[in-house]
Amino acid sequence: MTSASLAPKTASFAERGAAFVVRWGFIAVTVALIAFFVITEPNFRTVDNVFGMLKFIAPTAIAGLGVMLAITVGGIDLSVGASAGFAVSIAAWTMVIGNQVGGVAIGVVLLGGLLIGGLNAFLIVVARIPDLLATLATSFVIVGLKLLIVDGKSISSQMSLSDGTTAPGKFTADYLWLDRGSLGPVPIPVIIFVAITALLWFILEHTRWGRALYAVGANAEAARLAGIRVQLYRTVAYMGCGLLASIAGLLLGARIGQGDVSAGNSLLLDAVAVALVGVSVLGIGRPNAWGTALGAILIAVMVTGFTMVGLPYYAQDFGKGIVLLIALLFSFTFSRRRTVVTAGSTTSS
Amino acid sequence: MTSASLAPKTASFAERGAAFVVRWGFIAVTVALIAFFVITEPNFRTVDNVFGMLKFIAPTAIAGLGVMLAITVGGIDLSVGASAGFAVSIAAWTMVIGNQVGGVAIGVVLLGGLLIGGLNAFLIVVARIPDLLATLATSFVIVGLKLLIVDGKSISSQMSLSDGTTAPGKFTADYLWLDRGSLGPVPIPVIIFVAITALLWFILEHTRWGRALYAVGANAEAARLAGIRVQLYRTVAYMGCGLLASIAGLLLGARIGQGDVSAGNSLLLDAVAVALVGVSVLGIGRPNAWGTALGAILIAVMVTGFTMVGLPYYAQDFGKGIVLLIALLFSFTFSRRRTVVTAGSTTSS
Amino acid sequence: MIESSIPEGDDQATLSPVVSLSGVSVAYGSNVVLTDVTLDFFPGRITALLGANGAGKSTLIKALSGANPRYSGDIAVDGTVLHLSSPVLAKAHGISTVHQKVADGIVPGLSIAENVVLDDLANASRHPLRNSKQSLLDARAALATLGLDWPDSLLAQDAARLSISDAQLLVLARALRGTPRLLILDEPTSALTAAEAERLFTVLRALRDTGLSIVYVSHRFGEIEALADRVVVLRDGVVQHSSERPFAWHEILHDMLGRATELEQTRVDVRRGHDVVARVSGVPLLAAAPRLDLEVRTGEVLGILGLIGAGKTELAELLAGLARPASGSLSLGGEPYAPKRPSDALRRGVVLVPEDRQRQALLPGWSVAHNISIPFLKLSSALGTLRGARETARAQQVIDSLGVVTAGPNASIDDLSGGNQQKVVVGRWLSAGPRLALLDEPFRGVDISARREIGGRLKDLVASGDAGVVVFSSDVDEILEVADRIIVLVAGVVELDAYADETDRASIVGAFLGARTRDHSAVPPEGHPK
Amino acid sequence: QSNGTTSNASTDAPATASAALPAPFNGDPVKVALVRQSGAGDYFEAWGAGAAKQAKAANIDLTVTDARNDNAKQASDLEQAIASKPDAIIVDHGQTDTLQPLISQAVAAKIPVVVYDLALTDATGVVTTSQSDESMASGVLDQLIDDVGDGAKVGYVSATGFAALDRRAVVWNKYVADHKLDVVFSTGKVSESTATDNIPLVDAALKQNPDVKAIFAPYDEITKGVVQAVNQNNLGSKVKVYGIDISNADIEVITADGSPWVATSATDPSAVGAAVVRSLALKLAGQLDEDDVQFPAKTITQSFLKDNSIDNVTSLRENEPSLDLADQVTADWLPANS
Ligand SMILES: Nc1ncnc2c1ncn2[C@@H]1O[C@H](COP(=O)(O)OP(=O)(O)OP(=O)(O)O)[C@@H](O)[C@H]1O
Ligand SMILES: Nc1ncnc2c1ncn2[C@@H]1O[C@H](COP(=O)(O)OP(=O)(O)OP(=O)(O)O)[C@@H](O)[C@H]1O
Ligand SMILES: [Mg+2]
Ligand SMILES: [Mg+2]
Repeated sequence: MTSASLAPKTASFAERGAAFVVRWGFIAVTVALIAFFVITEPNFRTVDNVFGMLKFIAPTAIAGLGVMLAITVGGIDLSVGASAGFAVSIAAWTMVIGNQVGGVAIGVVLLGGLLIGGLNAFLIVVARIPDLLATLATSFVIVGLKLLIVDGKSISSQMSLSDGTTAPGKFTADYLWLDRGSLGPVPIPVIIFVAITALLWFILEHTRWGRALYAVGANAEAARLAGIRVQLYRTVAYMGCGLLASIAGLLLGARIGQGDVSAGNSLLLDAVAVALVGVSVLGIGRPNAWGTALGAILIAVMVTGFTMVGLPYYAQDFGKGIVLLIALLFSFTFSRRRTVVTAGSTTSS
Repeated sequence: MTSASLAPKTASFAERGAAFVVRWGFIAVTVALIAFFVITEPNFRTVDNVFGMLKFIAPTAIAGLGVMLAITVGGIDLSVGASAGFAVSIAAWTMVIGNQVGGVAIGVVLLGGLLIGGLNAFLIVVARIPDLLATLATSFVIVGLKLLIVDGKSISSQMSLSDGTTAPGKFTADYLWLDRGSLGPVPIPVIIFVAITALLWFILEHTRWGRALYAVGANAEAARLAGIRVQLYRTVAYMGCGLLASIAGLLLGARIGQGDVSAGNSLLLDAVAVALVGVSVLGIGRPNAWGTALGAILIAVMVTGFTMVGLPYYAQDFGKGIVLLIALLFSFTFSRRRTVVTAGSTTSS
Repeated sequence: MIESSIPEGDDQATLSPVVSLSGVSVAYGSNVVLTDVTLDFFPGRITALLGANGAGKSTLIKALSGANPRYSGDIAVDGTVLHLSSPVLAKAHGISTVHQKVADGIVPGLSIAENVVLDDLANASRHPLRNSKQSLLDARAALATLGLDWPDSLLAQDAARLSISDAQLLVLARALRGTPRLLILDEPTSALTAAEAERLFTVLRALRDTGLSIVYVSHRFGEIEALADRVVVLRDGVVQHSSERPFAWHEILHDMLGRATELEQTRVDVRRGHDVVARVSGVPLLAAAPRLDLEVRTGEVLGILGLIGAGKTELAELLAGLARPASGSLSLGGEPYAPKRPSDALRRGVVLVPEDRQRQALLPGWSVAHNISIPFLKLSSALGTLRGARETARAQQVIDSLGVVTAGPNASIDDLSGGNQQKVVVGRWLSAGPRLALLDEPFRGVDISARREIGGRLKDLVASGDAGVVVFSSDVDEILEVADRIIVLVAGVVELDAYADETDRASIVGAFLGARTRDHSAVPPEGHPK
Repeated sequence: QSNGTTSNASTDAPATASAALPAPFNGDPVKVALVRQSGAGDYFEAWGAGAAKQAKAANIDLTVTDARNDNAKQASDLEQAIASKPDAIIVDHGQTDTLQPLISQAVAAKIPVVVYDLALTDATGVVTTSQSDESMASGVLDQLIDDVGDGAKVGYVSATGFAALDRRAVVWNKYVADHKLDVVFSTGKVSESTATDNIPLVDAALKQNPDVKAIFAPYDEITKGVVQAVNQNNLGSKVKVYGIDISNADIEVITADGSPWVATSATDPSAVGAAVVRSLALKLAGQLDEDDVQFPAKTITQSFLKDNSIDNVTSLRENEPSLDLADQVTADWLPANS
């Protein structure tokens, strides 16, 4: 006997309409914006511009995917900006002062990202500090550490060191290829961005590890009782986040071509926004990779399109906020059901 | 028929020790730091310096108290930085361009703060957009709006306007008194800070309205069934937060003495940190006014002390992070029970 | 201590226990809630674990299932002592558990099918790639063991949408997957109706006959009489009693509560109400249901009985201002009554004990006193300022009148056992002397003496004169015990409305199942053992 | 050409050009991408306004991107600008290593490039313009030495990692060494709210060293914070503050009663922005003689402002016409217009 209550009912017209709006509203806003810019701005519709936008947003999107991982296990990571900045300085330090090739720098940076993720995981999982607080504190520590390492200076080739000599190394071509290279017409950052999105989508949606991550985020106690190694999955998620943030940093570093101390500073808010928007896009109601990518693309479209239209940066902020709000209205206000993902809490666990 | 076995037993030594650490650990860290600076830095212990520190941290603390209000009803507000900045520009605009006296400017600013809080409340309570997202979007909109109003410029007296005339007004003395005035030896911002803290403490701890706010944050559904007007309380909390952010902005504006466009930008992270730290301080495990104030004071002590010791700003970030971590370790890691406060979610409600 | 491990038949004497506990103790902080428990669980036997609220049943189960590794003493599986440090480990040794809190078993956001096969996510031997077709098949197979045939379109829905009873069925189905050797069920029927419970029993008996050892916790003695081979009684964390069939219920009750209690109370005091306190006129309860008319009178306890989905909660919520009638009207004390929200209802003296205490009533992390005072903040304050003494006094009164087992008004609500939390919730709502008290499944997880205490309070309330009380339940025995007047609700329609002494169990059950006569297996078990 | 460019600064009148526009300005608007890296603050705002105004007067369609302290974004912006094939590109501030490869790429694509305040390692084919940080810093520092003498106790408030500040720091270190200045504290930061965030730092430093004689804060946003901190400690009469850059808001602070800010070194940012655009225009018209243009800075003292009752940038320009750059990089068809 099925409890009659749960027999699926045929949805009313209004209900289906609402579901449609929830599912496609955000996409519709994005498409409408794109259409507008395509019509008004001839330069917008060039292939170059499309790849340019995707390339520009790749680091934000990748860091956003990291935040998404943390949200998946019911947490959040406010240290992605700091981690990306750290990656930039460390890559520069390794190549310019350590005089190593790009491959070594990449290895060091990725290792650093894993370590930062591990530190976050330790603080959250073992020391039971709530994610918001732990990652906030880590981000202060990492930024401070980075600046201590480089004495607050941007590292560039030919810089004079404190012992009076000139830095021996430089950003090597293999490293810079991360930004400047391309496969056919497709720039490397775009390939990395799409590949990571697809990979994460596959893992989250199509493997049991992905499901387990979701389960940990949605009900950690149920997951624990079902035998899922909750602590392990949370650790993996934060380390994954650290890794992705450092990849974002690698791309930023290759683009900037020097160990800019301010790199990564502006990444955090956008990365978090993108991951949160990802939750609401497509009516899925839980963190997901393509949603996050779409959120990033919307930002890129707005920044580029608004610039072409000639809006000053502050009008862009305004426009960004308004478009974000409209998209959110579509996703939430017309949604019949509640989404159930919690991102970030002061709950120690 | 209460079974005798459940009569409260004397807690074990270890248990009492842990409870003690949780309750006083954070305070101990603060006191230890203060003691260190008092001993090493003669100038640290002057009355002037004490008031100087409190005065400097007052805007951050007040914005933090606003965030605390949002956390109390189970949400968060990421727009406090933007609101404070908005307040600075609007106050300047009213006095310098609108040629009004400070009293009018204060009124306009407070009204603006309430409106922003009302907008947040509308988006969260009525349009059901999750708090993190809604307030993020609002903050983009407000920053953009502010810059549009002032054309991206800082407003100062005697500035030339676009019609070729010179701005008629200036920051009036009554407004500047907000920063420069004092009652006896106590600067006005310190009085406002302490008064607001005490008021919020009293409301939250000792009135039924405060209890209801906490209930909304602890279990909104249960609160609603207990006859609490959940929507109303959430609205009030966000409006209160907007009001406090605008008060923080008033103080910032009076301190700078101009409509500095960049004011408020760096307030957000500190305000959020302070409010979150407030949850953990004193082992209370829920947002509270004195805890928030204490968190703010710890930041002030660190910034001032570290500067006196001669640390460059980047080493200060590092120190800030480390001290924060230590304090958090004391509050959470040794705590027997979970704190249950949720700050911000992607859950629409 | 009573020797507890003598198997009944000779053939079983040679069997060795699947799991044996010796000297197991558990303490929360310095509060020892389980003392030196020694027990054996034999294959092919159903052990009923009884005990008053807070006796330590769930605590024992948490230790047995690996959910709480902080126990002392030895737990041996097949004679080998091991430390059950995690649920995975327990499961690997064939210990499968359904915990008391259903919410701890459901992952919202995953589909119902995925929730049924949740354990597979942790199963390293499974292929890492998801196979949703296989999951669906597995889920269907698992649900089929309970006779549930939920359509695929339902299985694809978000599990968050399941009602508490469906969710309970889901976790049961999950626990029965694979081949457990010890199956532990902590109050599995408290959210089920009799029909579903009976189907569960059929399954359990079949499983027992295959040699499975089962531990069963319940506050319903009828079920235990129908099911158990052995009864173990815990009191204050100590094993007080262990006996085989036939059960000496007087002794069991005595050992459970520490005093003599009658199992069955004969109703001699069925009251007749006088004035109509609330009236429902022409209100459809469910979308397709006809309009309903109904009166609640002062001076009598009205029991509304119905299966899951009958519209009980809808009715309670209408009266409490949580929902608004689609058509028709309500009146209270002769005046029109159209509450917009719970606060309106509360102001008019209408209170609701909701069906899901965790989600709808409790404020986690708060003290007992603060949990109790929350609807009455105005009464606990002067000029808006809270008076702690008033709150404590009210809480103490609730604790005393319902016998809540707790360290005191300042104890955290989280530290109370499930039944005691329920008592706090009921006590909260009755403490203000309501005009109309609505209690939706108020006896969920409540032990027999607490049930009597709550029932007694309800009778006191109506005896005082001008208050009306409505109890909503899907359990015939609960209703028979507490209600003066009984209404049977089926799919939003009143099938029977009679005073308790003018009808009998058989006609109630008949009306109860009126709409489902084809479902013969759904006859609830006899209420009380003889 | 000094026919009142200052007075029409505030009107929207078209360029008072006395000659017809030469090619390529005589047809469709010339498309120019302005790729900026500006921090928050009035300097950048005024610079941009000046550039926009001059561009309009010269029939230039200016597309502006602003990376706002995000160097990676500036790289993207420049990349996208090159991809959009404009008639010319102006790059305003930025990091050498970041932009050099992209600028070379633009040059290779035959897009004329003008850079402002950006040091290039390979400036072939690029017009470089700058307001000389060295001359700005040494201007105020000369004043500082005049006022307090060698060996005085001084404080330094600045940050590292920002190109212009690093260049000013080089000059500062030289003066410290040459004049045996006693640097008793050295603090400061650049943040999203630079002015506000420096107040507590300087406040603490002053509590520690109330006997300091002068403070050098080579960035006006920082200088404002320093002034507040000095006032807050009632040291206005004892400590002198030296800054760099000027804006309406700065003038208000400098001329306030008892202000410790005694000297600043400045160009008029809007005049500079306009002059950079003019450099580009002349280059495109083939009339630019020199590929390295420097805009001189003036040291402005508090007493100069007070004596002349100057209370905003407009009146400053009237009193100090050289700030207008009215005779720099101009032509008959291209008068200064900021
Ligand atoms: N959120 C919901 N979504 C879909 N159906 C719902 C929802 N809430 C209630 N229902 C359905 O509405 C009908 C009436 O439910 P109601 O809770 O009133 O029944 P009930 O008799 O109280 O049953 P129960 O014993 O489960 O409390 C049921 O079929 C129920 O499943
Ligand atoms: N996390 C905890 N911290 C402190 N005390 C606890 C905790 N959990 C349970 N207790 C206490 O342990 C005792 C036993 O609780 P338990 O949940 O085992 O009771 P139970 O027999 O299952 O009762 P019920 O029939 O009400 O479910 C109770 O007194 C309860 O207050
Ligand atoms: Mg229990
Ligand atoms: Mg119900």
